[in-house]
Amino acid sequence: MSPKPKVAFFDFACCEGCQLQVANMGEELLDILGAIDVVEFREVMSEKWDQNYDVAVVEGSITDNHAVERIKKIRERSKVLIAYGSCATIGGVNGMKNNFPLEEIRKSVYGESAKFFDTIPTHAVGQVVKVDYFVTGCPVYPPEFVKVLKCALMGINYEVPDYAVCVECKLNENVCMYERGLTCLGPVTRAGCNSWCINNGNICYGCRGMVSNPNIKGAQDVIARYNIDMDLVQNKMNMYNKCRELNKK
Amino acid sequence: MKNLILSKERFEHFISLLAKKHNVMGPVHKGYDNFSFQPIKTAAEMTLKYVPTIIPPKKYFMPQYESFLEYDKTWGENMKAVVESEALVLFGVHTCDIAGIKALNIVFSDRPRDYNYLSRKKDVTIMGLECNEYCDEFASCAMMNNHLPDGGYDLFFTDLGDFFFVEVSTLKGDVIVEEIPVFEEALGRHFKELQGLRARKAKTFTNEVGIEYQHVPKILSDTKESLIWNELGDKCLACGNCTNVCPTCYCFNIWDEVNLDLKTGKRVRMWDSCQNEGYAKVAGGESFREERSARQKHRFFKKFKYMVDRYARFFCTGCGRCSRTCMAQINLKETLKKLKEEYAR
Amino acid sequence: MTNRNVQINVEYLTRVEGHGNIVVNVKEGKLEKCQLDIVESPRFFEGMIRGRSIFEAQHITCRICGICSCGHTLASIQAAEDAIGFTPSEQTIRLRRFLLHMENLDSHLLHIYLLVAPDLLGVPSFVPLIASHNKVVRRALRLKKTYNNVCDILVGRHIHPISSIVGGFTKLPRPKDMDAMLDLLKGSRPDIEATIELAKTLKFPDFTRDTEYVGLVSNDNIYPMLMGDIGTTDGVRMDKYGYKKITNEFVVPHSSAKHTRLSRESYAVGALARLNLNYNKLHPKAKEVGDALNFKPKVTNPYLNTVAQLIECVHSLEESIELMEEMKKTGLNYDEEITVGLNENNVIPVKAGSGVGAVEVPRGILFHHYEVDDAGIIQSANCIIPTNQNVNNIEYDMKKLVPEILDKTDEEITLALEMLVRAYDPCISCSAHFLNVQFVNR
Amino acid sequence: MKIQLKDSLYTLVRGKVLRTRQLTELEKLFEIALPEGQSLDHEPGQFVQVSIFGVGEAPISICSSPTKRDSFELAIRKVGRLTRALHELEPGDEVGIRGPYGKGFPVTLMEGNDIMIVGGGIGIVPLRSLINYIIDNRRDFGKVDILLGCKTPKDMLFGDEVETWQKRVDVNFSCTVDRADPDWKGNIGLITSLIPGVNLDPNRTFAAVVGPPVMYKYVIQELRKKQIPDRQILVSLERHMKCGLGKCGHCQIEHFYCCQDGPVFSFDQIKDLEGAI
Repeated sequence: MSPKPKVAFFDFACCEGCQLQVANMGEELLDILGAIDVVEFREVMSEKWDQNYDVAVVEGSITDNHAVERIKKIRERSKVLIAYGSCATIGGVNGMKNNFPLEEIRKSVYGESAKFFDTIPTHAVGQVVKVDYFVTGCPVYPPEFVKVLKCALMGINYEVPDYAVCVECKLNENVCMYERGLTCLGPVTRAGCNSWCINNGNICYGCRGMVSNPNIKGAQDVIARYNIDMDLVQNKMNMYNKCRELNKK
Repeated sequence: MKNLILSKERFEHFISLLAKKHNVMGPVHKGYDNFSFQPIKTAAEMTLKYVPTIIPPKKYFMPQYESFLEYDKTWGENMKAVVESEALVLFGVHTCDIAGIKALNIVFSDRPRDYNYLSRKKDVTIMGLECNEYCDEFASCAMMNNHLPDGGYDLFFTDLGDFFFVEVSTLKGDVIVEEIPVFEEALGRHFKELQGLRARKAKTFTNEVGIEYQHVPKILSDTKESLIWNELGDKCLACGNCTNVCPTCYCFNIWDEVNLDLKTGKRVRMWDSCQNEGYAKVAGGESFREERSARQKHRFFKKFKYMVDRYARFFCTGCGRCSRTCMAQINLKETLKKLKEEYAR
Repeated sequence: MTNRNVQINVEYLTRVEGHGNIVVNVKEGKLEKCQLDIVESPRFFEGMIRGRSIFEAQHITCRICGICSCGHTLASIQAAEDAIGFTPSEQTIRLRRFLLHMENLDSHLLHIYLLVAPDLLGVPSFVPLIASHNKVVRRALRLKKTYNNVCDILVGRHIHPISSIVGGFTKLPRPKDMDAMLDLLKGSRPDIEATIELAKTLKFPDFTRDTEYVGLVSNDNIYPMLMGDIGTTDGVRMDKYGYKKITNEFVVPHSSAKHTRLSRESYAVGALARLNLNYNKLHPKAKEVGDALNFKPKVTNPYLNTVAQLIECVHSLEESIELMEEMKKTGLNYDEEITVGLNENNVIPVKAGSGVGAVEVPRGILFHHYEVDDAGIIQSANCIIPTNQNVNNIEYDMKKLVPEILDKTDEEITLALEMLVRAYDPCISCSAHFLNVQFVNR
Repeated sequence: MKIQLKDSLYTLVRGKVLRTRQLTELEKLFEIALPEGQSLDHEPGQFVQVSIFGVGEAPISICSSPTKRDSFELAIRKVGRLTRALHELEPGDEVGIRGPYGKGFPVTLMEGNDIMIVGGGIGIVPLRSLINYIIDNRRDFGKVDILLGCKTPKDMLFGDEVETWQKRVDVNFSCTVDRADPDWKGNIGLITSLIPGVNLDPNRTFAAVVGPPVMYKYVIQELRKKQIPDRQILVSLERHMKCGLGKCGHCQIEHFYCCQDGPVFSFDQIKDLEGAI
């Protein structure tokens, strides 16, 4: 029998909620642990590993120079790198920082002590090193995480669905937010979460990133019909998706 | 075939008894004029005057997600072709949705036959319910001639005030009316009231688009190059709502899901949509319908031409769901009207 | 022994939430340096939330922390509603109290089983326990899953709850949902009892240091979690708007978390502080368990925070069952379900104002403070996290502890310190975000 | 309730990889045998659905002649998730097979007639099955012309086999490349340039055309110039068939399902269809 793959979990700037999503899987977690050897997982383990990793699972955004160095080292030591959670895959809420000049936001939080705190514009992990698998979502949707982990272990690729949240939302027979007179980011956001937020009465905030080929003009028409200020929509879109602007450069 | 009546006073009793013996699904109000077929136990949970449900009853015939093959690396004895099926009674299915089920029956009974669909179909009892009034401005059931019962159900209910007129259409239906003895024989005056309703309906259910549906295939072929398709493409968000809610859309995708042991797994299929980005992509990455306009056009042609050429049956039931659900306001009736105008020119 | 040198440098403390280092330097028996460095990258939540709608505050600030996301949610909502002058309904308050209990159960159990138990059983993590104590591990995962499932039903998910927002809930549980939640809660009783039995067998280090304990206090008979004034074991009491006088935040260079102090050099918050302040208001069953575990407030051994958490678990479980049973009996008013969207401000009227939320979350008292303009746009925000309030206290604990255990090996000292920090159940990624710096030199 | 079905359209047969051969950097040839010497019994131009456990399934054209009965061959280009995994397989490994599916080349109809084969790039894969079938039954067919084209000489699949066709006296063979290398002695230019030079009797000629989507339009134009009737121009179309059973909708071209009604169509069947070519 071949040895179990060595898997390590790492976190950068994030809330660590995605790691907890994994810990929250209950006894199913033991099935996962039967398939892999977790060699590092700082939040719940004290064990350390000094060799290479078969799979590195990375949560969080890259927000300072120290993190850039650290993620590069992790990448060098890992055969496969999975970015999980919106912070890692698209920058997530940490990207909102990029709405402000760096100096200004540093001073606003730490005042005179700002000099102690190094910071760079928020980057998604994939904007710093090569990422093999993406599990988006804030937090990650556990069934998708398991699916991606299995793909990684089998060495086959996983593609994040490139159709709108609406597809899944409709299958769940939710009353459309637009029908309720509300605007929702579902039509331009990638599915894969089983329309989690809308199932629970809230709108989609776009945490899974945008579909690859959104009909921008069509979406603007729809939004205009509901008398919604474009700035408001842009602002909402930037809650999770601000970092995509770094791709354009 | 026989005809019965069910007095309104006994209706609640009928549903309760039915629900004791069977898994009953009926139309349930979800708020904001939205309805959905859901499991019910009592008549009170249902809303019988409803506009078409968000998802049509096709969900009981071809589940959104279904595993159909369980297998492992050995490809040998451990391979099992499976179907998951539950005996169900669907109560309150409108004639448009019955037409949708009939369309799906044709696709899945066409050789090679799809046993997963067919074994599930065998398990479903359909109790239709007539629309006495017109539902809303999106429907075009009169144009498609689907506003009157025309088979495809086991029992058919028509609300005639203080009683339901009940048409028993199949043996399966007959077994149910025998096992739940709440029905009475239909008499002459009952038939008369039914005829009265149908006469009234003839006045309100009139062709909504002003095109004989038999002419639509020709209109479409002649407006293939029309700019109207580009207009639809500009509006369309490619969210796939129109196909997911369509009672005759049946496209699906297939993939494998491995269990955590990485040794056993299953093959599953799930609804897919010709509107989704990747639907018509081949391995090399080329997509045969890259433009959203081409995808919308494909949808219209599929409903009104391709399937007519193949099965001599229209795959639009006139339920109006696609227009009702479209946030970009792509409207089937309006589009047909525009195409007709262009065709006439 | 007294002349020995000790150099401890724990980089990336494990089994805590977030990144922290311990640095201890003893030279010839004299403690020269004893620090808990918080090295989490700052995320600037209070800075980046400026200019956003008050209705987005909860959605964003609950993402400060994955573990106490429901706690942030509730503190944020309280501050936001306070700022715009919205009074939640009785039903909403009950459901929020219920949610806070779920947060408490989930978080405490994670801490007790996955973070602390390995120390007490002498292993580096729960992974070896899968083989040696399989039943215990399964019970831990099962318990966590149970309370997560309750959260799934109530608010969509435990991490970053979906339906709990300013104004109330976007989706209210139906009768069958309430039954399902009750079944889950009642079904977890045997596992909680087994946890108590396990706790009786565990031995905690013997160490005490008297400090000031801070938490919510109230005049009614409810064990204060969601609402109340701020009170301390040194006798301070004030309303929640005075929170800045309590916390006295100051920045120290070795830490991206701000430190706090009140009547003495430091103070502590958390389960231990709450029990020291409000032990008599616990559910009778929780008090029974407290007695059985020989817990007699005022308790000044920080390691016993873990025991305090377990007692609170019993309280949260029993009180949440009672709350849900009452709600099931009276039924819920589904008209209170609210809808949100981008055009949110039409639903609930807004006005300019300033609001504070003070909520007891698993690790202690959490403050959120917002100022909004008349369009409901956030002008400034401030969040003071329990772990921040504890960091200073932890350092003073370490300063007292190290000289007491200098006769032990470096490894033993390191472990004792790590265990001490873990006992506080620090939530470091939380504590690394602050705003509104008031540089305090005393 | 879960019921086990006795017959399902989706059941797989075990196929054993006997041999593999790297054809080019991207293409690899697999020789596969079914259990107990069972024959696949296909028509030239048909395809099979090939599965790898956990990775999925994809339609692949059969490139060996049905006259070869104890095993069949697939030439697979590494482009997608499944084909990448297939390339990792070694002799002795097993794959799942279902099929053969679809309508292949109507060989009985073509018998007694002249045959013109036009293959571009990877189009040679399904055509190889037809060519070898014709060669193995050479007396049943009239004059045979084979025209092949590809980007550069090294992209030519089945080079050694092509050489044997070239050497046959009962086959007229010509070949062209877009870009030559110094050793290349043949034609340079598009495949369409080869057609005018072929001497043929249009009424008794069947043309079989397979190549990349862009090729069809221009080749067919040339064939029609030669007066070959549309119903005698045969093409094979590529679509992503998911089920292979005319159900899933992915390969639909107007009222046809490419997987059941094709992949081989006569040009008169599809010339007016939206997006067919």
